[in-house]
Amino acid sequence: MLAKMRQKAKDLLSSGVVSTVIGYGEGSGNRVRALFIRKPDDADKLILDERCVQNLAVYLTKREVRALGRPAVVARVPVMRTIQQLMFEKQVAEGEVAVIGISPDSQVLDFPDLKSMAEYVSAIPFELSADEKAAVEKLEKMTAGERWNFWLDVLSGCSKCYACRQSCPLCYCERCTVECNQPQWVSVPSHGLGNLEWHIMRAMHLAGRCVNCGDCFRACPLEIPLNLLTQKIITDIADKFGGADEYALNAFKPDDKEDFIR
Amino acid sequence: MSEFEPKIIAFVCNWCTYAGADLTGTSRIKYASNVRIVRLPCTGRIDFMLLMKAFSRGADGVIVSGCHPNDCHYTSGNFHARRRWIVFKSLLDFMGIDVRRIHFAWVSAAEGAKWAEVVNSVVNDVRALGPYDGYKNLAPIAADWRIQDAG
Amino acid sequence: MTKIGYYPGCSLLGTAREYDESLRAILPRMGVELVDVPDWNCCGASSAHMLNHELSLSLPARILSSAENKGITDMLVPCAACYNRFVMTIHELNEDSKLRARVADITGLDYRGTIHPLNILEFLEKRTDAVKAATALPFERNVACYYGCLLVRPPTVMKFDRSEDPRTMDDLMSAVGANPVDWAFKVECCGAGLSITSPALVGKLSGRIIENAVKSGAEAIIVACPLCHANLDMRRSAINKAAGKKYTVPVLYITQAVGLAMGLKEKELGLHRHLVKVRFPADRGAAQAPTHAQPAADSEPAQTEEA
Amino acid sequence: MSRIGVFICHCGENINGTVDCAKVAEAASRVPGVSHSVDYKYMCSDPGQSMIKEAIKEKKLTGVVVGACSPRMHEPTFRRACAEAGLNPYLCEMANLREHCSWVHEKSEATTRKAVDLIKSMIEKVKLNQPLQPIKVPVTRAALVLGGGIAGIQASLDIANAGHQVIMVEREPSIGGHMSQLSETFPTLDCSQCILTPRMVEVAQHPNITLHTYSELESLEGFIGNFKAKIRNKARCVDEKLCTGCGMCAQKCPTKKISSEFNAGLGMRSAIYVPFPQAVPNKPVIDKDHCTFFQKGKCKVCEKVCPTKAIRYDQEDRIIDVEVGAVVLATGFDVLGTDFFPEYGYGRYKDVINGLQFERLASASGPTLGVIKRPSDGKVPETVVFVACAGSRDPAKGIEYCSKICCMYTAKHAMLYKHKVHEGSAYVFYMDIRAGGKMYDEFVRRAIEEDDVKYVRGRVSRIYEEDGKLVVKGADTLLGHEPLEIRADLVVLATAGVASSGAEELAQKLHVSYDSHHFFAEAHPKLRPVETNTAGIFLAGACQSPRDIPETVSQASGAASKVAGLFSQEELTREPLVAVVNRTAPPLYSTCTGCGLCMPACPYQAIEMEEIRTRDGTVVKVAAKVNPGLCQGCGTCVALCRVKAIDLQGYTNEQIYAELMAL
Amino acid sequence: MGAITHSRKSNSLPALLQKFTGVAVSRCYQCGKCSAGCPLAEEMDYTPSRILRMLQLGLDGHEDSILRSFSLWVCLACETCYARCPQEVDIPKMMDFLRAESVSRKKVNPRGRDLLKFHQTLLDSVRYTGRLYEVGLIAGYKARTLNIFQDLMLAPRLYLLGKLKLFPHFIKNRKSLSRIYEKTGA
Repeated sequence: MLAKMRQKAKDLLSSGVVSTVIGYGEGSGNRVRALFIRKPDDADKLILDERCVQNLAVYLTKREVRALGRPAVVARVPVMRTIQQLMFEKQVAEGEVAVIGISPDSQVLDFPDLKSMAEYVSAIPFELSADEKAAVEKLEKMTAGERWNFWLDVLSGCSKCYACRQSCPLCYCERCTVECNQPQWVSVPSHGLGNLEWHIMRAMHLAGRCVNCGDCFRACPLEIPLNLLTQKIITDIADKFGGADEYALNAFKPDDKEDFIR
Repeated sequence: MSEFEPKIIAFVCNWCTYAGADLTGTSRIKYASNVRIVRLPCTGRIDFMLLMKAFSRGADGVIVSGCHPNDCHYTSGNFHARRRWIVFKSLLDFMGIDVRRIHFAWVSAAEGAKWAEVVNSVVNDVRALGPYDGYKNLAPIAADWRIQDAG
Repeated sequence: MTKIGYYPGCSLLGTAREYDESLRAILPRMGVELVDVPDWNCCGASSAHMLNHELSLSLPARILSSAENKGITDMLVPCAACYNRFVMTIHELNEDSKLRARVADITGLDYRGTIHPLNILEFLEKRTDAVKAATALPFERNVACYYGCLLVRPPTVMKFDRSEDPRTMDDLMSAVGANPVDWAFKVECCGAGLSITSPALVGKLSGRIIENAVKSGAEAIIVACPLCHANLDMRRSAINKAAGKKYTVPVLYITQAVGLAMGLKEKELGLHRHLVKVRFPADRGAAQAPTHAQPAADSEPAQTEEA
Repeated sequence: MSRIGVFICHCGENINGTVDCAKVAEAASRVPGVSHSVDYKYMCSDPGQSMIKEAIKEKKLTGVVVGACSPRMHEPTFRRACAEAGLNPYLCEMANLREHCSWVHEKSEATTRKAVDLIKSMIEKVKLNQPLQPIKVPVTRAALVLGGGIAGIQASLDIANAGHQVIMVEREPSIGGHMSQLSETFPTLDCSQCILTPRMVEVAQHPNITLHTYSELESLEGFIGNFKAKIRNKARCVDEKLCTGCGMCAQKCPTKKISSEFNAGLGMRSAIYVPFPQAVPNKPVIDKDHCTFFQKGKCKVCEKVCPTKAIRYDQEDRIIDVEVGAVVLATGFDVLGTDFFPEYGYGRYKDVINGLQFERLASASGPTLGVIKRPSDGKVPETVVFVACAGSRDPAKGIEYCSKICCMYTAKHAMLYKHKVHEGSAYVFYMDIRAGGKMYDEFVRRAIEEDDVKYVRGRVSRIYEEDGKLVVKGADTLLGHEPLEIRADLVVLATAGVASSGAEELAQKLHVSYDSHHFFAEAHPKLRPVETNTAGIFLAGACQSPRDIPETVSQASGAASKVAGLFSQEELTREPLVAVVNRTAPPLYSTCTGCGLCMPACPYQAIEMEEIRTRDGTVVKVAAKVNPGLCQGCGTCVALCRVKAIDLQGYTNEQIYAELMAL
Repeated sequence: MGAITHSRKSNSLPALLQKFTGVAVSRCYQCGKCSAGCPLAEEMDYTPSRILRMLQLGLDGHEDSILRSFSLWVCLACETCYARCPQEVDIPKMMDFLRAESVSRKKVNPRGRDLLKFHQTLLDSVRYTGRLYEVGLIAGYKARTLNIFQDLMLAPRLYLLGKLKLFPHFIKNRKSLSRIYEKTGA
């Protein structure tokens, strides 16, 4: 379906519907990189294979990218979910972005508008894969002490390079709270405390928003499984609130479970 | 060194629990002096990071308390807070943070006795757990604070 | 066949034999089989309760523990007095962990709290459909359902039915075709424990109950407690002496009434063991509901003879 | 650099008895930024306040911390003192050394240490306090009165007579409330309807009062001075403009055996009905649950007989929007239901009735035209037993409180009975006689001395029927606690007054507090008895707790004068403790990302989106903005904002953080 | 006339009652509902609310009168009082306590001694056989109280009706019962 995708990109550019197509291209050393296609002829540089998993929606909120004019994005399901979430959060409006959708079985999807894309992607159940579930459960089964040591161990190498944040399409805030020093919400040094506070805050800020694209984990130079945290929250929200809310943390049910409150 | 006395920080809403704690006072019901209350307008105002900062400041236990469901002065602040706590508490537990040190309660303005009971039971529980060294040792700076407190 | 734990209690082996007999007679019709609590002892009755608090908990606790060890979860206790002791014991042990430890030390047995005692009314109510299905000869009589103290009080602990105006037995009797009368002494005290020591007093207390039942048009009084039965049946002469009347209204265990409705023989149900003959006015096929304002003027002569 | 003044109050021995106040003041003086620290016996006294004022002027203080009682007690006092000395009042904070420290802990070093901590923490907070200016909001000069009983009637008339608009909402088809059901009133025995109905008519005719009967409050939004209410006018199925109140419809209605609410179940009414002859408005409603046409699709007799063709079967509920500046809650009370007294056979025996039913029996307009007849067979009872405290003062039944009115109306009932049945016997079982009030005790004595009502001190244990009589088993605790039995013909239970049905839902709708019995809570039990916790909402009558007519009327007038006071100003000042979304220099303009996730969390819909424009009008950013008139300052949005773009004045992130870090 | 010479001594009856059973006599507001509903009030020398009043007031001689009263023995623990008490005073529990005190202080009412003996006989029977043996109970009780002829007429009839067994049933593990009796000091 590669050809169809390239043709679609070409059409979008040549018709002037978009000025940029954000897709995947060959990088150095068998790596895939994000490709910004500006001319129809360059569309043939686009590739699509199992290595193409980066969440390209991350570029949609960047000032520099916006300056290029209206973009189209090559979007697998997690990317489409991201765009849906960005729409909900008023960061992307209908008409601002075109989507070259890629279905789970790698078919190219045509969407007349973002609304139809949102409908399409909403129909696909949002849940963790069996492997992801197993990983969360494995940790849940440990004792609290074991979990503590586990996180102390995996976070010990974190140098707070913030690659996780940069790669995350939903971490679009222009001034991240971690940079706030009045008050200093997150301890600056990358010692145990600073790292823990950062990762707790990151996870909580993504609670109810994260689309589980996995880019944070892929971006981490130390391969810290920090997406376990967001995955845990995804299962919690589904289990405890039924997952029906658009954003679980600004909604409530009067009978939300409160067995832990005395 | 005498018996370990835990440091407990309580985040409470102004309308129910703070007033309830006032009633504890006017009723002259005694409770452990280990607790320090931080007054906020509503449980909805309680940022989850405040809880983390309490621990980093050397707290051994934290109480979060506000109005009973349906009694919120602002109608729904406590409902929002409760959702946040559900997610947050589970996340902390998942990270191995000792959630036995975080206590959530609804204490109304009429429940002066309950407030004393909550404080006493939290102080006893946390005293039994011992100092939260695991957290305090995360950063060298926390130890400095403790020295300052002792002096 | 459903198996269910069974604690008959001392009375059902003695003065209340017919209660045990009639229960065993009706059970097969409901597909229930009894599993006796092994080597059970007396619950201590009101005597332990009156004199020694720890003893009054330890005797039932021993029974509860041995039942639990046998794997019994639901335990049928037909005697209302024993049942009351069990529920009270469980309540106290659950409320107070120190007491629980103390009792465990006394009995040398661990009470886990997995057992659930059932009184006869609860037990039958759950099987109302089976009882209805097995009804062959509707018990078409005006009956006064007498609950006594022990099933319903104290309400905060017993948590059974409405403590002032219970309905369970009335509903069961309706299910087997009887007409339960609306009367005022459903939960009055019959004098229970004074049966042996102060028969005259019992005569007075139980007499009021019989009087109100008869005035309300009852042709039979239905009970669910051996103590109530003992007082209303065995003490009838004392009652009549105190009242200056000759009440002949029979007193039946609920199991006997249900058994009659199932078409069982009087002997199977132990009716011959009663002091007051179980006899009904023969001319009446179906029961007529007496109107409330006219307290059963028609049935009274049949039930009372001037002494 | 901050120049903070610290003032430690001894509160006599209340604080100083447990906390070493001098030591606290001394410890505070060593905190960087503190330039003045003293302790004094009574800070709230005039000399105490003067100390603060002088220190502010002399030491040029930039902030004040008062360590004293709860800020809920004296924060306004000290803030006012600061303002008088020229310091912005919001630069003053209190540390709660009394309720949260000295009163709840033993005298010890640890308690003093805690006091020091509390002071230090407030010092750090106050260093970051900003001067704030009160918010001004306009006032809509119209009042919403909920409830059309005597409380609502009095409040409405008073407000309307002061020249303001009143919108009165009553859920029943007529105004009048429980007072219209009463026969005669204590202690004067004047006829209730005779004194009430003129007031009802006055309400209906008053040019400043808009009456909505058979209506309920749907929702209330907004805040003091600026409420928006939705009122549901339930469909009467009668065109009120055309209807002349001739009564033909009710007369011809074939469904007549419906238990009458007005007669407390002792009389019957038709499916289309006016609750009672003096009803205001005198317009019928169709009770759809019992109307043959609505239930079976056939009948329409009323339509046929109506001379003005006013019947409208297809009428639908209408929702009306009104804007008001104040609300008076006057929703009254109910009497306890039959479920509570199985031992008295209430609900089981027809001749065991409640006090309200007795009122109807004794009322000349009642089902027996004022002749006392027992419901079961219509006989005049020879012996009547009145049982006081039926449900009241009975923690086991969940009601600990005294219903306050029963002692008086029971004496009245017994008296009325004896006046009507001279040869009859009246017994009153009571625990205490509570007859405080002008001419009240005299009234009770009259019942006992002149009308020979037998008062028996004791509670009734049980009532049962035997031989056509009600056997009342009681005891006389004045006579050696002997049990006694009275065979009565009629028993009247003085059932507890309980909160009106739906009171809890209404309170939640209005955001007012209520107690565990669902009675609405006053803002202060002594000093603010007619106000609620929610500014602009006032209380009148038995919705607050059971009370009699004189007390209800005075409270209603009190609430009305509060409303009139509020309406005497064109605008209100409000505390500036509201949320604010930051605005920063370009190119950021605000750290707010405009994600809008805070909006649904706001209970007051106070957050909106604002387009930030450059001077030439180009939109450079869309960011959240808080309407300070609507914001009540809960701060839920603040905790929700990931980027901390919203902050709450008076409880800013920086302040709370500093406070916490000093603990 | 009674005089008040002590108030709230820690060894006063009300204080002991509260300590061991949690029943606070101050809860009682003297409405008399317990006495009104008590089926045995007429037999009592002091009705329940009066006992509570005496405990509340604590005049000299009150405690002694209570402990020597017949009320303690005629009370059947039918729980009617407690079920209806508006202040939830657990009167039956109070009666249990007062009865035990009366026994331990050797102040049992002469008319109560019969009842005490009855209960003791019953408990003895349970102690040695494990179960209640009705013939033994009646015989033992009648022997203890010398009321040999009371109920003499009833027993043969009961026997004929198959209601009385001539021999007691012994449970197997009687040792476990001895242990219970020893440990509870019964």
